[in-house]
Amino acid sequence: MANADCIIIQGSNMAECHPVGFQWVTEAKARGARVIHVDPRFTRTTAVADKHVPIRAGSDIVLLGALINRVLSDGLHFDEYVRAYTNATNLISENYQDTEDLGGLFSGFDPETNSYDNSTWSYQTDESGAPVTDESLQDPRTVFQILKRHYARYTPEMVAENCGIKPADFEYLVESVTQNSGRDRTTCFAYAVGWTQHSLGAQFIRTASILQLLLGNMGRPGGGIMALRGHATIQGSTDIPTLFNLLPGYLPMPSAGVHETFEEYVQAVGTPETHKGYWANGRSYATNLLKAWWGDAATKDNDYAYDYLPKINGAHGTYQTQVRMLNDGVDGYFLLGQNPAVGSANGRMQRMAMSHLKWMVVRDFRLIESATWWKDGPEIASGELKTEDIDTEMFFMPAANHTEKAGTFTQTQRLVQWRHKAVNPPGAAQSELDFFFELGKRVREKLKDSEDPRDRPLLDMTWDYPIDEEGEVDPESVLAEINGYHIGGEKDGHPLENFNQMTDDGTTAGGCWIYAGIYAGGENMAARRKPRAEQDETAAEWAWAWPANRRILYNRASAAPDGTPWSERKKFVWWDEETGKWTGKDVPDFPIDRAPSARSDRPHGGPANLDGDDPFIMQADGKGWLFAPSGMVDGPMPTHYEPQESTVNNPLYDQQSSPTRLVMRREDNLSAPGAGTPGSEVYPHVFTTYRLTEHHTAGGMSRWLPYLSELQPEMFCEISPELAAEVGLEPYGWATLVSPRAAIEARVLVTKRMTPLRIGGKTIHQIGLPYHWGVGGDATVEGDSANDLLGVTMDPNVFIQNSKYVAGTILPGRRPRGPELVDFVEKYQREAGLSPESGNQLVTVSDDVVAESLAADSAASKGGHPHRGGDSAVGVTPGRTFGGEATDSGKATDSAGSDGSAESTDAASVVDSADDRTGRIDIEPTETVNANRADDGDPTDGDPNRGYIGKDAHSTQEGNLGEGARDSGSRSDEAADTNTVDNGDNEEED
Amino acid sequence: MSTTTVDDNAVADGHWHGSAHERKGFFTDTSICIGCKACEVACKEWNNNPQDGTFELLGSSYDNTGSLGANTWRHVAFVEQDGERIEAARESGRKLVNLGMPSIRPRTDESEAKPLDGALGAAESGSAGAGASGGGLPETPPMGIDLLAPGALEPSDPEDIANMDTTPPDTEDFRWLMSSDVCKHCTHAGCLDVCPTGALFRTEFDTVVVQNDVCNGCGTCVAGCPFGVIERRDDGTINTPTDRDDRKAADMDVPDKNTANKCTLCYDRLVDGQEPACAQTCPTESIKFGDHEDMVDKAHTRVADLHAKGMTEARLYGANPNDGVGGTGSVFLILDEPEVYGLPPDPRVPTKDLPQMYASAGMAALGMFAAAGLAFLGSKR
Amino acid sequence: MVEDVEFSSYYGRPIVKAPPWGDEIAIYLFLGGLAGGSSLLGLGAQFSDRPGLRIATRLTAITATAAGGAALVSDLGRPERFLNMMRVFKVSSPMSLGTWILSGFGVGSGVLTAIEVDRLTGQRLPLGPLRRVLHAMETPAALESALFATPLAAYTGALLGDTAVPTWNAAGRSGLSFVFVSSAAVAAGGAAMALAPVGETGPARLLALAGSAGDVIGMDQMKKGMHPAEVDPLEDGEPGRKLHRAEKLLIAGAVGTAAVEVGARVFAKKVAQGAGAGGVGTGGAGSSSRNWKTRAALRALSVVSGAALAAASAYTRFGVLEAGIESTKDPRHVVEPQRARLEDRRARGIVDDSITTGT
Amino acid sequence: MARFSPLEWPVIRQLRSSDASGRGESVVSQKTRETTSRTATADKVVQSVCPYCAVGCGQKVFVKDDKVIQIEGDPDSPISRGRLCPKGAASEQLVNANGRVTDVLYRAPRAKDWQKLDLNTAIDMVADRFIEARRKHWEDFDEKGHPLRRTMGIASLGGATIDNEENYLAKKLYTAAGAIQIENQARI
Repeated sequence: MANADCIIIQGSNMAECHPVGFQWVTEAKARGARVIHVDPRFTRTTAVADKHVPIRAGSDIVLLGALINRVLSDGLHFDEYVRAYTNATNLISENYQDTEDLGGLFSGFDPETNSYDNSTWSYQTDESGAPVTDESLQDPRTVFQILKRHYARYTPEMVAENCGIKPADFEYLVESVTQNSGRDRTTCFAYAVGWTQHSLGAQFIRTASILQLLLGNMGRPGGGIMALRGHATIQGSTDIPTLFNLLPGYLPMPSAGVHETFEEYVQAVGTPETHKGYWANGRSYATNLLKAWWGDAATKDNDYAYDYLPKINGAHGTYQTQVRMLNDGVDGYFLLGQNPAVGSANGRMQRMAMSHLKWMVVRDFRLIESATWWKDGPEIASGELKTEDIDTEMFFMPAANHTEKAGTFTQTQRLVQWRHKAVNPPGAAQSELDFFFELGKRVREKLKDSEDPRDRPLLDMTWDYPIDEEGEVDPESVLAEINGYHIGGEKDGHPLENFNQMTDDGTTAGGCWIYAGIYAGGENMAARRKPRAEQDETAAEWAWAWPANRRILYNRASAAPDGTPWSERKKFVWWDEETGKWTGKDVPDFPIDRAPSARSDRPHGGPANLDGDDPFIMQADGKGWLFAPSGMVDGPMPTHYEPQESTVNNPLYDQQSSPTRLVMRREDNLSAPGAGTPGSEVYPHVFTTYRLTEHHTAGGMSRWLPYLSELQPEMFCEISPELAAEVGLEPYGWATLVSPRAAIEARVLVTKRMTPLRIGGKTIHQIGLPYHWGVGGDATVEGDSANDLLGVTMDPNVFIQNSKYVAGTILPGRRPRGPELVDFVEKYQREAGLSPESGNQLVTVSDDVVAESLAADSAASKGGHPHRGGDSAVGVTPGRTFGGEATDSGKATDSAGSDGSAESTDAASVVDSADDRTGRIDIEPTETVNANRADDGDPTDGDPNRGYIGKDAHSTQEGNLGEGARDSGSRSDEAADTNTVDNGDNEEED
Repeated sequence: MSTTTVDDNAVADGHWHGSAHERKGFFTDTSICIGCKACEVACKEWNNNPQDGTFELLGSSYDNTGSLGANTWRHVAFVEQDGERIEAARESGRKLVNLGMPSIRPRTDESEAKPLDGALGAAESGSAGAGASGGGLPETPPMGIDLLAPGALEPSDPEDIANMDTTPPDTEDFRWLMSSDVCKHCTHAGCLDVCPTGALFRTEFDTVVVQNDVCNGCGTCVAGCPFGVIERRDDGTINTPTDRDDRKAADMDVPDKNTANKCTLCYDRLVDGQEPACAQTCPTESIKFGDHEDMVDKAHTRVADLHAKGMTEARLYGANPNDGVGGTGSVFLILDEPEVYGLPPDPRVPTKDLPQMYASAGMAALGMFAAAGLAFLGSKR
Repeated sequence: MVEDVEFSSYYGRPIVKAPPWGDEIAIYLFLGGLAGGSSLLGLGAQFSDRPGLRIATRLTAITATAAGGAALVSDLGRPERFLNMMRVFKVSSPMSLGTWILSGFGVGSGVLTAIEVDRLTGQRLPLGPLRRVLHAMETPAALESALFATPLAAYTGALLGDTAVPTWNAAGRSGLSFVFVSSAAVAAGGAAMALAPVGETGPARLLALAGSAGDVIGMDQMKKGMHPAEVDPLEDGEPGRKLHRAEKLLIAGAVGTAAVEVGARVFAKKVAQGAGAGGVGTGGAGSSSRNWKTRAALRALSVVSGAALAAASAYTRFGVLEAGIESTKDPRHVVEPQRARLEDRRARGIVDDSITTGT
Repeated sequence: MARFSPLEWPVIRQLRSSDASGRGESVVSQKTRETTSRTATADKVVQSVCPYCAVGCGQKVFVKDDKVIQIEGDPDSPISRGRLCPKGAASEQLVNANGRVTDVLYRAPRAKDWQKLDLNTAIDMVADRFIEARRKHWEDFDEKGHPLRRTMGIASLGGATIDNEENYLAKKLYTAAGAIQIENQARI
């Protein structure tokens, strides 16, 4: 990042949320880079940027699309790069229809399920299954031409109209990114939850990646797209996930009816017959996990105890679980260092759900709001709940902090760092490790005489971790299990060196294959701390990065197709003729001896068949994807839809909002009616939530600390002077903010940092709300929680809620107290005439259009495309993954809810598959695993290099190239030198 | 270029013989400050300073600690400005550039140091420099340019600067200034001069530090500081009274109560060869720490860079050894007039006037004596 | 002419801080002056053989010294460490010098007090052979304490002046010491008038009158030397009210003093005439009663005038102290004078001494 | 302070040294002379990682008498180069500030307040409830007869400061128990 010539920070408040990471931006700026901040608010990031471009929340695709349009129409793209390294030349199926043709729908939309069948989005292939290309780029079915048409209406005028960005500012952006891209220069994008917390989150990132590919900024120093995540080991908690749809190492949770048998499961994960690259060893990874968990009980004969794994059948995400709780379908709830009463959307729903539980365990340092909601929560104050009526049993268990336990965090760049233990936890405090170990021990003890086959998995589980002199579980022993070890033979018990040593015959076990090697040779690699001064910039001997300690991704693209650097200035990795090897400032992320001119006659077959100019090595075709034939559930190209509660009409399409977004129709999750609908004027303003430097998420680790609390002591809202004048708000006085769900109060910061925007002929006021405060009795500072205002509507790809665009209104003074507060909120709801249906109409185009879209789909299917949800079970392909069954199972999940309408059930199924994709992001790549950047932001991941592009490879391979020869033998190659096949761009330190 | 160390150890008040240390100081470059306040926290955390205030918004943008004081030794100011003010700042900066370099006049203070060197020594000559008499001033070349100074060869005519081929920074209509303030560790330190107990002393690093085991809390130093930095740690500075019952002060231990407190430039870290906590933590290196001379050099280079980019609003604060406090150990690059950040525009160490005040007090005393004498003589009985 | 400075500040917050000095310090300023002046009167009284005046002033001096010292100590953040004031001798610190002055003064004053007490108690102090030594020290002690007396009265001007508090600093540069010694003279004269017989307090009255004149003139001159923004706190608000009250009391007291002085002189002349005409004791009952009444009236007027003067002095000290503290609250008092002097220097071609530099 | 010695009286030291003005070394107290940083006298330093955001800044944790006495940036880290943001800089307070709860607290159904509970008892109670909830909401098959082998009675939401090892163990236990409603911060 420090090498960039231009940095566009959009959807991120980097300086505030990642101050230490921002040092690289400061450095780039000192070297002369231009820094532009595109954001609804003027933030501390903006303060040190060269330029602020205020934008209406949720309109990012219009802006980025307009940049794409300008680049394409003026021929400003990096032609050589685009031709060589992207799929611009590929022809797309004749059946494909664009949103431009269908009023906002792509072809393949099924109104029954509100999801797409993506078979019409695929490549045209010749008889051999190889994709058809047009090197001239002139064929109207080329990706290049489709892209051009798709974005043709994304004009500067549209940007002014919909984003509220002045034409001059747009021109400045165009100039900045185009002049700072090319052979000599690179531009970098940085984003965070500002993009992901939208119902279009994943597509925002896609749009940027298309732009970056067109400009040739991928895989090159100072280029790329950087995801900024918010939590210490958010990466780790998807790698070794506590997520409903994943097992460690991005192995999917098996789905009922889809992965009935181990064989079916393994097929879905990957076999040499269906995959190239490391996923071909899916059987090994799965076997190793099962062996690691069930040890001797996992045998070849019982399919390594595959049956022990529970099966999912739909979405079991936190918001679905919430609904289940509200319907008394859940008894117990563990909160581990998490404060959903404040930190989750629609906080009231969260707290009400807790009141339906039988028991709850809160493990934290302090009495967070999620631990005290039953005695001093907002619903107690409003009289909606009474302490003496709440049956929930509460356990507060003090947790050990990061100095009181050893273990690893995986930071945003997949770097796994070991923390040494400094002191013992005080009092009854203990680590999660000890707690879960002890809990498991007791549960097993209590069940030890059970004959019930249901209890076998618990009793057969390997649970014999060594205890140290303090009576604590040795975390290194767990790390060793994660790493994996040999079973039997002379190496019995020895740690695996890497995941290539994993076998599928039960002679090795390993808990998370991508972490294999972290304990190689019995050394805790994550604990390595060679000072940076004693090693080069890559700092390969500082901790350990998965996979196989690779740190830099995709850098083959930093050289021209012929292997020479694009320019002296941006020299990074290049082909050395003399030695016949790739070399450079970094470990080449490519088969080390694959000459630039090398060509394979096969479209598949592993890295051995990569062409010498296929830099995006985890893509099936080695190309960067401008058009995504699969992988995204809501369209092959990003297209602009208005946010859920937008008060603005979609200027591009009749289809107002994303037809595939996930809505939750409930009385306690009402939505504003939407643009143009009566009642929408009741909630005219836009709330957008964010974080401050001084606090950490829901405040559990900051609002109890005097040093941080004094810096930002009170909940506030940021409003423009214009809005203050209009509503009559006093600077630093009080305001009440009302959304369709709740009303909160906040102090008023009237500031020119907030800019009213002229959108569609009317003025849109955006109101900024930090979300760190909560109501409770224990924190050093408390205040109303912004998240209470939010409704739950989700991105269909990754299931992240939209918190960056909330409709609401503001008035002077403090909010009512007690029961009056409920009446107050309801008064507004009545005035707006809200019902669970409000704003939740998914399809807003005519039936004819829908029919046409659906017809395209069937035509395509008739056309005999082999691919339809190719590896369905894992859910790489969207929409139809679970087909009708999913709908059913979704009902099983949700129908308990009184308002578990068909729509939301369907949505859930989509979510599910999308979610699987989330995990799949990382399973796709053929050669190696690319980073999943799931984070509070976006499980789909951020860096398109790793995320999008990577994740699609798999299904493409199957769907479009899948019939090609599959040479499992080529695997030996890949296995030989892990360093040669690395993934993706990323010299950003952040 | 820096003339602050011309005299072997008369750099500042107080002497350390055989001190092996260079003068240490900060250069705080506010143009790259992101207002994260890590410096405030790291400082408090290291020095175990109590939180102050009442956990209420102070009504000053994102600044809720208000100012430097007994507990807050690093303070980040937040200033929101509109286009008009930006233009004014740019203009005033432009004027400042045209005043030329400060280091032309031969140094008059230290080179003529009296037995009571330092502030008092400087006082005699300094008071002349302050223009009280206007007559016997040392020659001051008008609009001089020091060719050795960075930026000296840059055009100094405002027109020329305006016409320089630079890309003017954008963000014309609004800006948000952030600046981390700290004790200036003055060359002539008012607090140090007036301290009656010797609790304040000049360290071997030429910084100014309070010895909390000596200080008896007389408070004179508080009045002696032209920058409003040092303060006595009293109830009022720890828990300001509040009338809102939802705000309560934190339960914290309060060390060194009722004594004067201020930035020590992490004296206890310096003695062990460590960097001050604020400088170490600063994510963007807005706070730089090092030998004072280097810091001043860096500051000059940086301001020249910014001017070359058309940011004429950039200026240095405290880098002039001829100023009223003999230059400060903590040098700042700021983007507007000092008072915008709560800094005095023309601070003078009060001791500079002390000889004159003593003289006047002496005359007054004699007068009183004479008056008393005359009273007796005139009142025969 | 200094151009009108557009004033900007950081949310109107103070730039310099007021010292944590309460009323104790104002009291000390007053008592220090009172002690110093009284000591001078005591010295004169000793040499001019005015025992009543001598005793009154000496006891006043020691009382004021002790009370002043106590006030000073009680205002410390850590009073138990008051002895640390004697750790160093710092010329640059008026507070340090003041401590040594006060101590030096206290020594002489203490000895003199002991002598007076011994006398008043009819030499009943258990001193033994030391009594002779003690009494032999009367003159040296009186001289010693007188030597510190005027510095004691005067240094407080430098004490307040040697600060960054705008009004004090400007005042200190413009003759605050003159105001303070005048005020000390007023206080000491007033106190003596109130405590000693009218017949012996002629010098006190003259000193008080001189002090009053000095106070008025000095204050006026001082303000003229200050920037308007530095003067304001002396005239506005509570400190301004106190100073106005001080002025009124001062004038009233001075008039009264003048009246007493005139009355005393007339009365003395009359008594002298009466004595010359009818000899001692022949004034008759009527005359003697009238004399007594006159004497009582003079005495009463003397006490009232003296008290007014002392109060005037106290109000002056409170007023000046509080005006300074007030001047720190609004940054205007800091910025405007500083801007003005900076611009003034620049206008005169001195451009090399600004803390803000363009390069 | 050491015993008073006349020669140590700063006034005398002023005269004896060249620091006649009493503003330098002559006024230094014994305590000041002995100044040292608390990090220099720490019993041990361990290398750690900041628990707040995902940048992964290196921290050095200084320990004395089994208590954390200072946490600061680790200059050796290639990621953070010794810097910390305000939250990272406050982590010593996160560890040591008053108000941290170190007892297990229990609130019975309908109770108005917490009561203290012994850790051992608490884990045992949780284990009982875990087993019960698991049984009560167990699902063997879906409506089409596909095996589910899971329980819907238990849900979990984890933060993203849970170590990989901890997540691993938690996921292992939950999965073996058939609990699937397991989520974390990554999706919030």
